[in-house]
Amino acid sequence: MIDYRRRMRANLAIAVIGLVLFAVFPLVANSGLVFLAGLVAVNIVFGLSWNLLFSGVGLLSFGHAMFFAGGAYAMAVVSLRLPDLPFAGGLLLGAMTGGIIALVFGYIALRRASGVYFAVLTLAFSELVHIVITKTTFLGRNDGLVGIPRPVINLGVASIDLTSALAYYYFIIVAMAVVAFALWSFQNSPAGRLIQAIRQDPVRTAFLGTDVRSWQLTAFVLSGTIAAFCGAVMVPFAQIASPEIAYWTVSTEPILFTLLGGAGHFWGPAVGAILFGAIDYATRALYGLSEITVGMLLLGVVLLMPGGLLGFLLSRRTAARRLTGSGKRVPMANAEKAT
Amino acid sequence: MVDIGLTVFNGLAWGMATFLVAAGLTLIFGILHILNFAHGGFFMIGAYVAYSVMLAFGGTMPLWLYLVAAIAAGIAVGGMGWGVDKLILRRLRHVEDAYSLIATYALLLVCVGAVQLVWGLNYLSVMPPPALNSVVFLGDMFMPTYTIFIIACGILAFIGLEIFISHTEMGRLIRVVAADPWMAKLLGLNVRRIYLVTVVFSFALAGLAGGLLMANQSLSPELGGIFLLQAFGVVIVGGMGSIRGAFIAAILLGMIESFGTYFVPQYPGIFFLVALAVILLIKPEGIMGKEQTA
Amino acid sequence: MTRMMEARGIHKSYGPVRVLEDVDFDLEAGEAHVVIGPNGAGKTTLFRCLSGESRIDGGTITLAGEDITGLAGWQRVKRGIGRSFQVARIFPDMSAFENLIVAIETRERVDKGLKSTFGLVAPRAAVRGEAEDLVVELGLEGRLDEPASTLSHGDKKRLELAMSLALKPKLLMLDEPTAGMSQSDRAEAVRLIAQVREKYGLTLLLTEHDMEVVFGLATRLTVLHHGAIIASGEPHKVRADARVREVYLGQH
Amino acid sequence: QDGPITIGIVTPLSGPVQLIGNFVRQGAEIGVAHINANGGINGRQLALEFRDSKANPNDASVAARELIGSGVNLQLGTISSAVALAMGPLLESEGGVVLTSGAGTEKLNHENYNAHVFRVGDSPVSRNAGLVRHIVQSRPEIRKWGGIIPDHEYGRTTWKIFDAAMRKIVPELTGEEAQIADPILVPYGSGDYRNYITQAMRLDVEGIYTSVYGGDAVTLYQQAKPFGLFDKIDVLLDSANEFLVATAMKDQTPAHWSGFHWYYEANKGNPLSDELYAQYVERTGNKYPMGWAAEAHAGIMAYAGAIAKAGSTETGDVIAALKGLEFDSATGKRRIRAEDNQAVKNAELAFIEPSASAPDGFAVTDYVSLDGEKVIEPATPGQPLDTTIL
Amino acid sequence: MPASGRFTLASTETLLAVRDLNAFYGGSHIIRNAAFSVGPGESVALLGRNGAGKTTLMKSLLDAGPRVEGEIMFDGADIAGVPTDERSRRGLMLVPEDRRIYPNISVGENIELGRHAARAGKALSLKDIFTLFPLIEPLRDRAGYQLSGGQQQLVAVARGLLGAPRLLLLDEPVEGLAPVVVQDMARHIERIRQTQDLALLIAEQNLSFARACTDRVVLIDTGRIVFDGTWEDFDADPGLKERYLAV
Ligand SMILES: Nc1ncnc2c1ncn2[C@@H]1O[C@H](COP(=O)(O)OP(=O)(O)OP(=O)(O)O)[C@@H](O)[C@H]1O
Ligand SMILES: Nc1ncnc2c1ncn2[C@@H]1O[C@H](COP(=O)(O)OP(=O)(O)OP(=O)(O)O)[C@@H](O)[C@H]1O
Ligand SMILES: CC(C)C[C@H](N)C(=O)O
Ligand SMILES: [Mg+2]
Ligand SMILES: [Mg+2]
Repeated sequence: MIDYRRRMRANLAIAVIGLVLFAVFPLVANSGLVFLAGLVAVNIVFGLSWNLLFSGVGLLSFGHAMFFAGGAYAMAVVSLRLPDLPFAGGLLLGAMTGGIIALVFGYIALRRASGVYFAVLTLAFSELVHIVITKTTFLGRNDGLVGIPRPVINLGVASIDLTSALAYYYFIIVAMAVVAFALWSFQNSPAGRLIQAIRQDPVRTAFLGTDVRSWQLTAFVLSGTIAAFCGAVMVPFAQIASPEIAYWTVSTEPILFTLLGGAGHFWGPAVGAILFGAIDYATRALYGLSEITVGMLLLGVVLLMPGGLLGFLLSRRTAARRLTGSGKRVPMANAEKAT
Repeated sequence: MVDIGLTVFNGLAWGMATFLVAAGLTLIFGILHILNFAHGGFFMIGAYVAYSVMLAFGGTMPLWLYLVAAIAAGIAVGGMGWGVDKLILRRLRHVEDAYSLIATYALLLVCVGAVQLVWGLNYLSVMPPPALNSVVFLGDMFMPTYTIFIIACGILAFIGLEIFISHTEMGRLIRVVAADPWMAKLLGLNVRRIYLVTVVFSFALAGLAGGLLMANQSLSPELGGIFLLQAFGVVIVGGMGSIRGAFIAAILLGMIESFGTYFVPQYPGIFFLVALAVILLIKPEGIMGKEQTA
Repeated sequence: MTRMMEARGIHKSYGPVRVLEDVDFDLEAGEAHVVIGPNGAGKTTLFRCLSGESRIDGGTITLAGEDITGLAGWQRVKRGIGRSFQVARIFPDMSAFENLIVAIETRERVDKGLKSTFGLVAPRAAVRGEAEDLVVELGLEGRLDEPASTLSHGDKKRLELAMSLALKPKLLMLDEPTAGMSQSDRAEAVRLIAQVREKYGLTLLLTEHDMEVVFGLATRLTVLHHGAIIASGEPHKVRADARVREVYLGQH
Repeated sequence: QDGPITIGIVTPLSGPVQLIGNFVRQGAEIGVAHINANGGINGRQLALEFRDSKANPNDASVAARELIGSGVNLQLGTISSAVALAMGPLLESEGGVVLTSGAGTEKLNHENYNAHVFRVGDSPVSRNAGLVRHIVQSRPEIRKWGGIIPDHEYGRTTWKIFDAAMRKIVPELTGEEAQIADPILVPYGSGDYRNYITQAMRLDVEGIYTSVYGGDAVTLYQQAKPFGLFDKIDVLLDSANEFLVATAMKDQTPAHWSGFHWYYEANKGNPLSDELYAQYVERTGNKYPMGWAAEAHAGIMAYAGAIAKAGSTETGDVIAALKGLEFDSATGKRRIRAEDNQAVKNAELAFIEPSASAPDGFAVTDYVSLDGEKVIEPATPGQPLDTTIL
Repeated sequence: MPASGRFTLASTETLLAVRDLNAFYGGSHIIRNAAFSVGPGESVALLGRNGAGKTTLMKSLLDAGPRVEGEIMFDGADIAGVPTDERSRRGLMLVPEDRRIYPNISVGENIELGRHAARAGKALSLKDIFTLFPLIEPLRDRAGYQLSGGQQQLVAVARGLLGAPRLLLLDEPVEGLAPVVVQDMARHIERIRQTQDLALLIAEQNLSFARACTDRVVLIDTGRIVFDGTWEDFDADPGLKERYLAV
């Protein structure tokens, strides 16, 4: 039988080890690399937030960029125009922006759509957000908002100065480790199991007495909030918010992280984000060849390790259920959805 | 009046150009259930191949040569589809759909890289053949003949595909395999071959579209991405794998986009997206969702 | 007897196909009501309409006096309806044990609200204990930790039944609960269903094609044919009905 | 310290303007080869480190930070306005310098002036007001103008200057008012400009100004041609495409004036220009190098001059040395104004026409080089551009 | 009793002969060293409790799911390595337990699909099918998704028959069917056996039905074949039923 305690300790250990590795990184790497590592840390949680939807509740979002950008722009605007607001307030506002975007669009999209239609709807919403950003003078139109300051956190008795890139880096990795572990705990709590159940069979879940749609919406909002939090945390680090972070190619990033690392494992997106960061760094000077190299690498990973890196390393049990008779049953007389 | 006419005309042009790209995409989507990102890449390769064929004939181009070049591109890209199926898609049949999606995205990157290596970075431009390089006037309305040609190609492609899918044995088998490949195998159908035929056909359509549209816009390694989102939109709004749906969706979205730009030019592209969302909300399974596969 | 459920004038069509036409159907508290009828008669459809999986095109449904016509399936479950499906529905990638945990936790949330939803990572001991009891009760020991998708047909049905029981429903609706079971398993299943009915004081609504099961359980029998009720009453009386023998029972 | 001095090139190496980034790359490499062949700077060789900016501020700033973090504080290669504007605050906080190789926003040396960012190419005012002045002089009869403008910083800058310059210069030279229609704003990266072209067809104008660039420009020109847009108007002004459109469209190219960073024919006889041209053709086989190559080349020359002058590669020293620096380039002597980090350089314009006899189907049939000192606006760092002074 | 004791090497009399058959789902070993045979025109019942491996064994014969090792001789040829569709076309047809009717084409079209597995000139006509299964005729133009479970089962069997297979594998053909239909089905199968040159392997839980349609019994338990013999032999040993079919 499953030993839940051991599981919890093991995953807490993973979060802590990850934190420690990121923490010692500045000792061995130059500040340029440390900067990239900070972005990778943000990407890890960004990927995890996406996978909360994908492997969690079974929704394929192709619009996560809108949350990330929502959080980032909220933070950027707050930092530039309301310099007196405490930093935590900015983070909160940023995260909430993502939550609200998710609530509004999720409410509409989840009303009826599912599967790839849901994916394309989110893609469309995300492009909408992108266009709105590029047309809004307040948000810097196509050119973005630059020169975003890093905070000094005032705790009354003491203050924490995060204005240096290194200090802020440490803030990032701690924040990300905490969020990551919280997310793990959520996904392994009763609510997480419920969400998992919805992914596997929404009709069954409904007939256990669950309002499937509102739980899907809950997961969507949670995912959007966390993704936006990532954006909000990233902005003072990079000190810029530009519309590219709302472009659809950014939405493919958490997908890539997740699939590279392995969607079937909670930490898959984390592994993927690190791997992707490494690939990106290794190919940074391959001008003219970057597309073909990244493309080939990705293709190689997907073909050779269809369960992602973690899936490949951890289990050989990813049985191909698709074409076996007893796998996916073709739904027969249930053309109607659960009401 | 003239404005309205022109806006309709431009909307049709947008729609049919997009439909030409989306047709092959719909086919693969219907049977393999993946949105093939690489489709845009192969569309682009088709355009470049046609360009090279044309150059090989000296560059000045009568209409027939333009068509030959487009067909050659279709054949060449269809051949690439054969390779892609053998090397990549076939291996992805047992993995989750999302992985296939990423594989095709990776393939798109490879296409872009390959185009850069083979044809370089320079923007290329092809002018329509002389026979299509004029303007037709309908009263005050001016319609470039090349644009009329594109619209005609779109309509012909639709009719051809519709006949293929609904009225040929192969078309019916494709629909059956799309719905349940496992059972199809048990019923003695050579599922692999049907997949291969579909993939090759879909790629050939991409190549052909590239060839026909090579004079529609500049050629650059970015071309692959330009039509991709709108083609996705058309496929989805049309409904899972439905050619008829894609055709209607292309016209509908083309009109919406065109009138949108006419009335509110500041927000290009936004009407397409809003329309996409609204249509999917009213009909989540797409215009022809029910008809779908098998 | 008090009335558990009352359906009046139910109409249901799928597009042009009219499946249920003006069906009146009552369910008394505590009875074991079995609906039989030829394939395609509309039993599953009636099930769906009563459980809230399908919207009805006309008619009203009340549960213990409350009008539930407009309620969605999950809302009806909250009011005490549990059901199984003709093709067993379980969570394929979870272990059989987790399937039960999810069911029990869902019930707890319905009872106690969100506070049992968040927080704790591991299921509470009481939840686990309950799941273990159910496992034993339904004879599901053995393959508990493997993905439920690898269970055989019959075991999936058993698991689904266990999940429905975990909800502690007032009314349990089972669509062909023993289909796909071997004959001896069937006898066992009848015993089990009878036992839980006793234990939880359940009202049962079943469809079934196996006559041993039907007559082993039914306190009332209703026969559906072409979407209309052609006979209803005590089992032995219905059994004797010539029309029923002709369209359904054959030599049984 | 006698290892090579590394200069970081952050420029588009992929995506829609990769072609332009590629000119930057070639120009910088040729410049470095030139310096190194002549003994380097104070005995030290120059080396280059490339990063892809993807032509957007987000990726560019990541690359710039990463480079500075690994010790490469001297950078060049910015060609997009949005990127150039983002670089200022970043380099100021991280401690670096960037020389842009063609970013065309006027804010760079006015409203958003930042000491860490230099423009070694012509100022947008020099270029566009110069273009206007030249056209009004040569075609004084043309009054009615319209514009097709990309909807972003570069488009807005160019239109603002064009519009103001026309409204000022036309009355000045002809005594009559210019009639300028609202610009048609177009999106970028679109495969279909027909609706905008239809709008343009409706305008009652004699001349059209456009600052759409790259593949979009080719698509726009190509789709506009069958509509007869170019037959309808008398003059077509293009702010910056140089040979981009012409090499794509060949004999189908509509006749037009284009602004140039560097037109090699106009600089024949200048040894740096001749060398740059010869080297470029040798390396790529392409006979039409475009001005971004010369701007990157000039960036290298400027760094070489500044480092030699300062005797240091420290950010502060190099900035100080760049201010007021005079250096030689493929377009002749340039001077960087100390006040606003803007180079004073000639504005070059060329008239490109289809030509049946030319091997590539087009030819330059006219060109002018406007004296930089005369066409440049006064330095007003930190202030918005005052368009009344044009 | 050791199953192999009854095994006779493939001769002209055996249509299907299986030896040392092992089948796996991922890491789990489901079928272990199975050996049995089916003669031409013979009808064999495959019995076993839930999860015994009946379905897996049938899928193994067609290489349609589990990973398979071992020898399968069909119609005198070793078919290891022959793809599933080719096996179907050689006359080995499976009607799966979940029926798999195509939801969006008509019943008639569904049945017609069976023709792809027909050997040259051997297929039945739709008319033949309607004579065999009169219940289907009125459903002919309905879409697959409009059928009830029992109707689907009939259509699936009909579809399997259309191509006139040499060996028809029926996986629980009467599951969920009304008693009258079960009796009908038994009669149908009897009729089919008399009119068509065809052998049957029927996995069943319903003993009386199995008895009515078959000549011989193969008993399977946790992946092993534990009995292979006639119904008389089976009845002669009441322990078998007790041990292998009870809970
Ligand atoms: N796709 C699968 N992956 C892993 N294990 C499987 C899979 N399908 C079946 N099994 C396992 O293989 C064993 C045999 O199952 P099978 O379905 O063949 O039994 P069966 O005799 O047909 O049972 P039933 O009468 O219930 O249909 C069971 O233990 C089952 O759990
Ligand atoms: N989704 C659907 N769309 C259209 N028609 C349907 C649908 N589901 C069922 N039907 C039709 O409704 C009728 C009743 O089907 P239902 O499944 O309720 O029968 P049933 O009595 O449960 O039969 P069985 O005993 O075979 O399970 C059948 O004729 C069937 O064809
Ligand atoms: C390529 C150039 C025309 C880019 C332009 N100079 C800009 O500032 O964006
Ligand atoms: Mg039923
Ligand atoms: Mg079975």
